[in-house]
Amino acid sequence: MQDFGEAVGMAVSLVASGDGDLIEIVLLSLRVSLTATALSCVVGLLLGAVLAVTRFRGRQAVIVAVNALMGLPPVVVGLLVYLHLSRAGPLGFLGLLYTPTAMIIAQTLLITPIVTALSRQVLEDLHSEYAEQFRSFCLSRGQIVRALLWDARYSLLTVALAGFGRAIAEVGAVIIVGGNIDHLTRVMTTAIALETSKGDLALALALGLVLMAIALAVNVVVQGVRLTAVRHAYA
Amino acid sequence: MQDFGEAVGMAVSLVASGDGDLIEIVLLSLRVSLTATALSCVVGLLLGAVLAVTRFRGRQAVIVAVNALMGLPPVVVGLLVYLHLSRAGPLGFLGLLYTPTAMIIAQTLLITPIVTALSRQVLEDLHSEYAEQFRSFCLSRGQIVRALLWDARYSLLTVALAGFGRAIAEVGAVIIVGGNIDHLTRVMTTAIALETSKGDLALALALGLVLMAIALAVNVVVQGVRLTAVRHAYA
Amino acid sequence: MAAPAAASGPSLVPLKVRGLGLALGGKQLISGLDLTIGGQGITMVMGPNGAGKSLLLRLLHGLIAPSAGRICWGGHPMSASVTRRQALVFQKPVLLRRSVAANVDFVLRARKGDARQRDALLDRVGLSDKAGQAARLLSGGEQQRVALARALATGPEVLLLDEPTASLDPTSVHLFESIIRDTARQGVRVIFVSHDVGQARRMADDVVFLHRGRVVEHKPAKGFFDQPDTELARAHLAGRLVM
Amino acid sequence: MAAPAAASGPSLVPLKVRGLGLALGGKQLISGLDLTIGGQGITMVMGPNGAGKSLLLRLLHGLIAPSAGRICWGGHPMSASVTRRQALVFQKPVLLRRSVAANVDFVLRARKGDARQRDALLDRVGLSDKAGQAARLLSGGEQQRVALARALATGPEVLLLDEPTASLDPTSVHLFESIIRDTARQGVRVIFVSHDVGQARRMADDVVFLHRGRVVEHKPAKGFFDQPDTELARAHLAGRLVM
Amino acid sequence: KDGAILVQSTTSTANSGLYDYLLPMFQDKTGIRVNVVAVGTGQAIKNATNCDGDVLLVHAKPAEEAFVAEGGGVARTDLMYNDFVIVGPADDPAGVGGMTDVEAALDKIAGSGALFASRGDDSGTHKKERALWAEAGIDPTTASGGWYRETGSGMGATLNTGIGMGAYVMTDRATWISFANKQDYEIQVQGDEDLFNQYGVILVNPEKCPSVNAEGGQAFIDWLLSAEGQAAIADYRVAEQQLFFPNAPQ
Ligand SMILES: Nc1ncnc2c1ncn2[C@@H]1O[C@H](COP(=O)(O)OP(=O)(O)OP(=O)(O)O)[C@@H](O)[C@H]1O
Ligand SMILES: Nc1ncnc2c1ncn2[C@@H]1O[C@H](COP(=O)(O)OP(=O)(O)OP(=O)(O)O)[C@@H](O)[C@H]1O
Ligand SMILES: [Mg+2]
Ligand SMILES: [Mg+2]
Repeated sequence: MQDFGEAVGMAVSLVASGDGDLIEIVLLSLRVSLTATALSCVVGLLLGAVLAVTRFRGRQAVIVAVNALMGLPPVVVGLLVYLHLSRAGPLGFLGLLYTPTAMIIAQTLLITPIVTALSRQVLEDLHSEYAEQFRSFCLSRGQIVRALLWDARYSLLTVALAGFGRAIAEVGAVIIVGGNIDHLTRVMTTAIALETSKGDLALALALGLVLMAIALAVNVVVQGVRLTAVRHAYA
Repeated sequence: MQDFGEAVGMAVSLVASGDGDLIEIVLLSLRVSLTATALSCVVGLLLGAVLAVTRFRGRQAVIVAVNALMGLPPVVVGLLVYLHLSRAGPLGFLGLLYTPTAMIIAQTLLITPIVTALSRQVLEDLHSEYAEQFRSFCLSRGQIVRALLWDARYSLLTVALAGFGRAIAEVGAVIIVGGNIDHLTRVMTTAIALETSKGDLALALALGLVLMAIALAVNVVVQGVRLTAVRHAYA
Repeated sequence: MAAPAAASGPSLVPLKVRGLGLALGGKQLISGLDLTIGGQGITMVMGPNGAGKSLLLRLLHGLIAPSAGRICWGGHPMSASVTRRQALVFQKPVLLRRSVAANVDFVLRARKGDARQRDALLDRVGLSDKAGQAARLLSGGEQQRVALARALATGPEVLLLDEPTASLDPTSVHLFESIIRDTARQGVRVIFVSHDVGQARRMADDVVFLHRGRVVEHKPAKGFFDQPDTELARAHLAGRLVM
Repeated sequence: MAAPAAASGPSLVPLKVRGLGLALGGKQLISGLDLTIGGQGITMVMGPNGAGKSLLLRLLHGLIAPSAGRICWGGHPMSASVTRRQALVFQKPVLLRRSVAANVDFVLRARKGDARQRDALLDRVGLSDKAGQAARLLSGGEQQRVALARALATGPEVLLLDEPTASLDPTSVHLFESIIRDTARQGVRVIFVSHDVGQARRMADDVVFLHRGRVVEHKPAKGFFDQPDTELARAHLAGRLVM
Repeated sequence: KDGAILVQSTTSTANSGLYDYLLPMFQDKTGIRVNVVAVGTGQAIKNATNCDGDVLLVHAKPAEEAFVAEGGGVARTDLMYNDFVIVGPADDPAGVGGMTDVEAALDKIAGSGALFASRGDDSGTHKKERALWAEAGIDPTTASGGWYRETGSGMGATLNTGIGMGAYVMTDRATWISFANKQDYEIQVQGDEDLFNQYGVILVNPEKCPSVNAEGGQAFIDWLLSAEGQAAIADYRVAEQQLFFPNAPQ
């Protein structure tokens, strides 16, 4: 357990030192995970909203499938992306393997089902209140989706944060498609995995604390935006 | 990409063969992740409900912290549990390291923040409708929490499924505290990681498909229960 | 105010309802309901709580599908395009989580109405000074005003009103009644659910009396109030209808 | 029915409100409101939409804290234990996502009431045959019945009613009025918001007339209706109060 | 990024810090950037088979030769070696401390009931360990889950696990020396010729994989095998100990 005290001290001095390598890794982590979160919000919120408002045969099956896909293992996603992007794979000519783009693709695939499933639930709950009024207004499906997304935006922020949390904490997919290459595709989680395998548990933990600090910072910013917006908003 | 076709065939024959080792691994995965999900629901739903209904100084900070903890990296959780349970650690005398119990502990720690953060949001949305009526009834905090949990139970199922998804897909924490020991602590995700590191991508993918089938089965059961219950329930 | 979009095709009246039935949750809530509403004016729908008045409006507006029978508006079977030419003010207003103005704008935009109508509409229902306020924080009566303003914003040919003045103060009740009378005079067919016998006497051209999901009486107003055909209607008007 | 829990301490009346003010969202919604309500009976609160009637009931019930002034119930400052001895029927009923029976049971259990009262309560508000139905699928009037049943289930010493008969049919209005009169006769102090002048005349012992967050008049009923002191009240009763 | 080469490597070489020492020298000299993907031996070979890399640097001679034979690589060359050791807790429950006959030591561990943590991941190290058990005439897999614990993980993870449960672990010396979580562990068995650990280097076949940067890859291999590269390998030290011993054919 002395490792833990050591780790805290180390985390503080790591951050204080402003070490260039660490900054590079932190920025890449943020870039990859924020981009993946943004992309999966674009797709997932839309899909979630469409699932929430449409009724079609097999809808329950789709919902179950999306819920189940929240349990998609990162390693499996990593492998699937690897097989596509590998030189031997169908998209190998793009040369994307072992690049941040590949990591973004993998994380996007991983968290889109999470954003979809959770936003579907949130929007369906809201829609149960609005549905008849919307039908009375004869809104198109697009108008309904837009109205729901807008009126549920504060609750959906929590959904987006869940997606971001999964992305920033994830290691299994990015290490397969990114390769944890120093100065190229090393992110916080792969660096932590590396230090762990080197047996440097204190440094691994210190990096973990730094990662948590980053996640916290992102959440503080989001919450700040939310609170500022709510102050001008309508219950 | 031929690996993928190969993987599907392999997954089918793996399941069909009823291989004893596979069954052992599947059952352990289910046992660990379902137990962790159950435990984190007990804690997380309660915490989420309390956060949703109480107003105290620093509440916003706690909410931000819980949201940020959704980004807790599994490896970090694994390391923390490892440091506590290792022979040199404060709880080393319990001899829990490299047992399923250790894995349950790690996964519970990992997903409790997810269940807490998401259920907080769901319950807060519901509470915004009920709050004044409940205050008029002079309900105790416990009564409010119980009523909210009950009335939001169908939405909370999705939250629990998100927690389960994270648990069943997770590898970083269980491999550190469980050790991926054959016939002892090997679960689906650590087996997948192993086959991946062996370069047997087809087998790894096949195991991934089996894992997805299990997640799907759990979701089907849950959805079945939900639909049956809704049929007798009150909008 | 949006004038009725009379140009959008042949008239929606007369309304013909034949053998209408509705079963929900295993209960037969409406059965064998026949109704013909033609011409112009205001039809009052009255009847005890749970008679099926709100369900009938939902059916007439195409929000729920009947389990039996047919609804024809001016010869058109119920369809999305019929719904589009109507507006329904719900018994419980469902307001968006936005400002009062945004609630009206939302409808104007969705229906490609003239955005400049908003201020006139809010003024007409007496909400000019609340335009910027969160709609869901309004008082009960103010929320009903928003709901009426939104309904008028769609420029309907048929206006379905479900107890739209239940939470209004006496002055506003008069205001609403005159708005609705004006609207009817401009050719909009109004079907109006109310428990207020005085209001019904003031407003109705004809009255439909519903009981347990059936039309018990349908008469011109004068005849209904002065000489109801049935003991049920008589008891209802007198406030001594025993369930 | 739960008899008022008179044993639970000294009476909550008289109610004394002094200098009450409420500002929300940067707006002064209630200001300098003084009010004294003593003895027994039914006090009607009247006034135009947005006057602050519902906010006043919330303040008197302790659901929102005033930004100025004091509220004293029988000498007790506003507190949770005062709230507990009151019941408020909200203008918009908030029903749990449960059956009608479960909604009443919930309150009985929460307040340690006698579980056997449920059927009697439902019977009294005319909902016996709907006990098993999902409360939120009820008609508007039926939902108001549930809300009243729940309020009675708490056995209050003070009953605050916010337009509880707005969605009721004429027969049920009479039923509710007699229930409320009975309750008042048993010693429960009733404060009743209504827009229905006829109802106010039938029920009120005294009338509080609110306008823009101020008490403009507070008089015994007879005096108020026959000879209001202010032009505002006169205009309101006549339905020609211009905002 | 252009001109950079990608090396598929085992974790043991990467975790030892060898690349952090060698690569800057190489880049200074040639201007070629080297990116390293460190994975299990099997995964490294699989990745190279899929053309996802220019150079393969692992330690599993039979698998490497098969890879070349199947046309995946141009040629395999010995690069360097180190040796395996068996580490165990200081109290040495099996009493193997100081032994130099590895088969005898394994026999003793098996007989003592003390725990033994195996990588169980089919890596070069694992293959070596299995061969040693076979020579000792023991099939430990019958005790899998008992005293024989197959962690199915990389070297570092297996060390963490083994140390966590007080088990003996066979590891390459380089990983052990640079491993930070030793706790009370010590090398118990070393020095047997059978514990020899040979590393090889292979250029991925540009005929099979047109995307291969053959020029850069060959330059890297040539440098490693050159007198300068070999000297650099010999110079790399952790805790004042040499980790790898160059033995490229001159
Ligand atoms: N989805 C449903 N499932 C079961 N019963 C329903 C459903 N919707 C409505 N009901 C029942 O149908 C009956 C008619 O409801 P409706 O809302 O039309 O009454 P109403 O005439 O508008 O009454 P009110 O005057 O109280 O508004 C009620 O008794 C109600 O409980
Ligand atoms: N949280 C709030 N923020 C801003 N304004 C509010 C808030 N709550 C209420 N109001 C405003 O306060 C005024 C009084 O509201 P209240 O609900 O007390 O009216 P009321 O007298 O009950 O009217 P009604 O007869 O329509 O029910 C209204 O104009 C309303 O818009
Ligand atoms: Mg109705
Ligand atoms: Mg009100």
